[in-house]
Amino acid sequence: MGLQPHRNKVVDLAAAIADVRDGAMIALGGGLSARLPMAAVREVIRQGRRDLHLVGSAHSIDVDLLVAAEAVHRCEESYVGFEQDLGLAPAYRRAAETGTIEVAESCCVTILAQLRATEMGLPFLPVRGVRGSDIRRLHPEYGEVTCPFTGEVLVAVPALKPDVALLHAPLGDRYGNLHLEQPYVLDERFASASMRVVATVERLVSTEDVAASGVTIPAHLVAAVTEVPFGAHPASCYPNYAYDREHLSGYVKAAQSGGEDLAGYLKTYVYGVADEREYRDLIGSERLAELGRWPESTVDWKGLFQ
Amino acid sequence: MGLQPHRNKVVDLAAAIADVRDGAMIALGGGLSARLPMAAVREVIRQGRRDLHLVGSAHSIDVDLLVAAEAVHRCEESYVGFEQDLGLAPAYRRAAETGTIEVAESCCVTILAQLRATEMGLPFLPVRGVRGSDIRRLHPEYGEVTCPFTGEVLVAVPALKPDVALLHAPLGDRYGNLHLEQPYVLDERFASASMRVVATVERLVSTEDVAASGVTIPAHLVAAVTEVPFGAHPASCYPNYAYDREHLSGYVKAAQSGGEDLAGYLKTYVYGVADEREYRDLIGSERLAELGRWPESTVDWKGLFQ
Amino acid sequence: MKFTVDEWFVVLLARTIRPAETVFHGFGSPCAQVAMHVARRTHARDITLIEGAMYAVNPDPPFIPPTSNDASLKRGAAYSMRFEEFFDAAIRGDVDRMFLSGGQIDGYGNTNVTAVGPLERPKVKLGGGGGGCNLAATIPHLSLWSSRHRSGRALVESCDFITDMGHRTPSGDRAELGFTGGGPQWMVTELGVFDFPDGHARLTHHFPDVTVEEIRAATGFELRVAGDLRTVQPPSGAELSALRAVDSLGVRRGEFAPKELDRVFDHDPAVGCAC
Amino acid sequence: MKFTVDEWFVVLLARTIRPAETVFHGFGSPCAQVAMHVARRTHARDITLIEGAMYAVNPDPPFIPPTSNDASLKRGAAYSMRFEEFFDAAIRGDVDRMFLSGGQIDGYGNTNVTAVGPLERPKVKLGGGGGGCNLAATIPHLSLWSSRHRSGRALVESCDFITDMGHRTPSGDRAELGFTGGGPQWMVTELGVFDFPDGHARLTHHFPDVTVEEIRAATGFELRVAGDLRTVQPPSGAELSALRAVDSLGVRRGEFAPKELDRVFDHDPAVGCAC
Repeated sequence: MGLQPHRNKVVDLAAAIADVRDGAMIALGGGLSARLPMAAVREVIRQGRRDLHLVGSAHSIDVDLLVAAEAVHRCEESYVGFEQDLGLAPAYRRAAETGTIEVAESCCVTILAQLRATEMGLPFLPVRGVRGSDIRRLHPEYGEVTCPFTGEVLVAVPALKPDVALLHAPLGDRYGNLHLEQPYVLDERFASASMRVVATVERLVSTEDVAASGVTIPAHLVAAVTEVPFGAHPASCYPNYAYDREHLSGYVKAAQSGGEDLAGYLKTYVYGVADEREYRDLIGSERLAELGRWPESTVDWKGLFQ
Repeated sequence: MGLQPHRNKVVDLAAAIADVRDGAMIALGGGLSARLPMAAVREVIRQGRRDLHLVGSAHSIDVDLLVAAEAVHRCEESYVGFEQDLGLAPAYRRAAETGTIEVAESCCVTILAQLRATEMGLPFLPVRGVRGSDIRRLHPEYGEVTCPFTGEVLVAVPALKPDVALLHAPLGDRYGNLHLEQPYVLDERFASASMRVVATVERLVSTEDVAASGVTIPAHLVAAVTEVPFGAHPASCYPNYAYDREHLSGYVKAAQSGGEDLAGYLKTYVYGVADEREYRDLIGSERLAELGRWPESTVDWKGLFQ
Repeated sequence: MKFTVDEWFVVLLARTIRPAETVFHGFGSPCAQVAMHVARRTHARDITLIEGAMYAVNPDPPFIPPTSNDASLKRGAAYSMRFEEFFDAAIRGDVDRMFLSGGQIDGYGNTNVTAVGPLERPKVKLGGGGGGCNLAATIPHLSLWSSRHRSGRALVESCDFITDMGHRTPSGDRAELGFTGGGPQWMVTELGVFDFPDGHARLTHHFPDVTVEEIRAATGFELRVAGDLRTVQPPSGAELSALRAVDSLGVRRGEFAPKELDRVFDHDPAVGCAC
Repeated sequence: MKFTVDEWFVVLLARTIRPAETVFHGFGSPCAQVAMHVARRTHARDITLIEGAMYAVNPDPPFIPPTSNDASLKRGAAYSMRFEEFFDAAIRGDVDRMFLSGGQIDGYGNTNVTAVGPLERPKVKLGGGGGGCNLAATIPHLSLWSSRHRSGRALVESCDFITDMGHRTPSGDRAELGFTGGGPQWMVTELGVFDFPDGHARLTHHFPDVTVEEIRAATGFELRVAGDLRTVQPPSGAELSALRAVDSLGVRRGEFAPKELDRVFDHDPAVGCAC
């Protein structure tokens, strides 16, 4: 693998994503409604990728949209859905129920252990739970290992090394130093364990500015970086903007209805826009500004969720 | 174990150290010349502790002084010494050569794996190296484990759970939130893996002030906190002060000569002072101020090392 | 003082928390999330509250948003754990209690959040278990809940898929599986409260507007009933006002069937209460 | 332009680094530390330099202090790795080269930094190996050095204790031990330079003021000599000025016996050099 040398890694989004191959194992940064790499996801779909193997923890529209676009072969996430608020992930659910994707549902802790194994240069790591859970039936690849000290039998899980990690950050420099706000979710682990990290950032700034905010993921782990304002939309990217609940709700309705409605969403927001500038124009500067107005007052902030 | 409840944990140094028992396994924070918990070490000696089992990575006067005071039974560090500059650790060396301490020399990576095992709730972790090194002869407790996927045989090391971790930080609040500067060394790992964390801090400040600098070790891992200015002296505690090379050099000479010279050092700087206020008076406010003058200019900074 | 079933339900969940505990809820669990904040503002002020999916420690959110990792949920917290920091703490036993629910829950407290129907071709693909299949093994105490007990589909004879392990699965009991955690301790539903003596759910309290027979009819597993079955203790004024302050958006209400939300109660002025 | 043996030595160490590599030195290793900064300022500007014990990435220290974790060593670095972050990277093979030395080094490149004499009652207890006993197993390339070759006690027939593994130990060779790293690639001493064809040290260059016979006399293991043995290439002006700028305190000099520091060389004006 090797660390990435210190050099300018700025490319445009299309070029950054061009390295993603059909069949690749993809780690998606962020989680649930926060810091999902949506611009990268849209570009992956636009470029027509197929048979992807997704790995991660708890995700929502990023995974559902990739499934809706028939880009996914195997889904190894711990959760896919829109929480209590907007409910089950429609495209994921449909694909799982009709058998058009392989559901290798996993557990946050197991995925973490598998990434850590790669990060720590080990072929496997033991985990404490899993035994007794049917999750194990979904993973015939798991093994067992006996502790040489206590005699306990623990489940052994193999190291997981994604081909590409797609991460989104509020700030980055041209060398790939990234600043993130909590929750970091698995982004740091993905960055160390993946073959290649492709980052989109809200703003490209100087190294000094990233360092002043704090480098969360260092340049030597990042292969390519590209500036995409609102690149997490409709997920949040704090401190810049909250998530777009209205947009998500519209997506979920279209995806539930499926067929032409879902195709319509994909056509409008993915295939029908040449790039992310057009995407932002489509969402509209007024709406985007609204999502960034959360720090003004608790009333404004709360208003975004009503 | 359980996390520490959120409450005022400020005690004085004597009370904080009173929980350290003879025979305890002690983790010392910081490393080499940085952020050694010297005030705590001096208090441990003053309270007459015996048979301690020290674990950690690369250390210097903290370990050497504890050995000189005959407080140590077993030393499981990856290095004890004063680097190229001041050379071997005299008391440690003498005790090892005469067999008055048990030398269980270890490796940074192995100690890290053993602490991580505790931190991750596992009875063991595999490590990649160690085979072929005589370090293994010093650790009959190590085992082996076969990877169920690759068939590789790896060394298995048991979880290590120190009774007490003694950490020193530039800033802390009364709940035990600590801010550290890099290098953190093993402090974060010690904090999670130890039964009890006792912290000394240069300055007790508000939670807001610690949070503004960044909480490195959270209150829920810390059992007791006490304010001790220059509590790392003669080690450094940046951003407050650089290490006191002159003092260290004096210590090394006394320890090399041993006998009355070493006893004299202990008498003067440890037994002969009732507390750390007296210790600071002994070192002198002028010298202490000098060590804090490093940010004024590169010339000043460099001057401390000439 | 009037209150609705969702409020009472959340208060009952809050009461499963003991002082000084470290408590955690998974994402997408507004009732548990609100319950933790209610406990922290009433009977258990010294808990260590870990906000699910944000991993913020003891935050004071200005409101509970409808998503579990919005930045509002770390407001007032001096520290947010890293992902691995939280899971490590939980696996090593440092997180005392977790709240868990499921599309299906059986009498041993096993929960299914993965799929209803046969695994190969499920009738309903649920969202998935997050970290539950390891956390359920190691966390000392689990508080389960279901807000859909009356549907008859939530509390089942046996789960179609066991995502998170209760006291006993077909593979064995907790000791046989090598689990270090204690398993489900309480289960709160919109009909009543269960404990788990001998590792099986037992009804200890019922809501005053629900009969045991109604509960039995809605329960897929054999209903065991405590000898001293009582009605659930009403919420105190302090609990209700804490709840209303914490959850001003009412996100907890989303967990209930609309009809349940019509259940309104009143403190009986003739009966002493802690309000 | 005149230069001393410590300067030439450090330049030779620097030249073992290849462009674009990720390189690391252990603590208490001023010659290796200075060499890395010299390489980064001359022939290998794109390396990822990890400062030992500080784990700062590509810092520009205003000077090299005599201790390895002074804050001066992270100046100019946008990022310092956590302890575990560095060691993880090294164990998984992402750190291309490490510098290693030892009180004893044998012909296979095994090093002893633990104890001279019998383990139970050592004649000299050395400081210890830091992270070497795992790092030596996994890092692709090791650059060894000894500044005490002439003493006759440093390069030995066999180490009294093997702390860090070279190409072969009594327990087996690297393949047999399951090591993923490539082992020692170069060894620089104050007398000459060795490579490791077939896993055993072989003298490829000697300093111009030292004969092969002197080297043989100082070497405890069988001295193998390359067919095309040459004198070491002189330092360039750029290398010397980089070195002098980096190490203005002269910490590198502490590694040498005082007498060695009297060895002064001059660029032969008749011979072309890269300066």
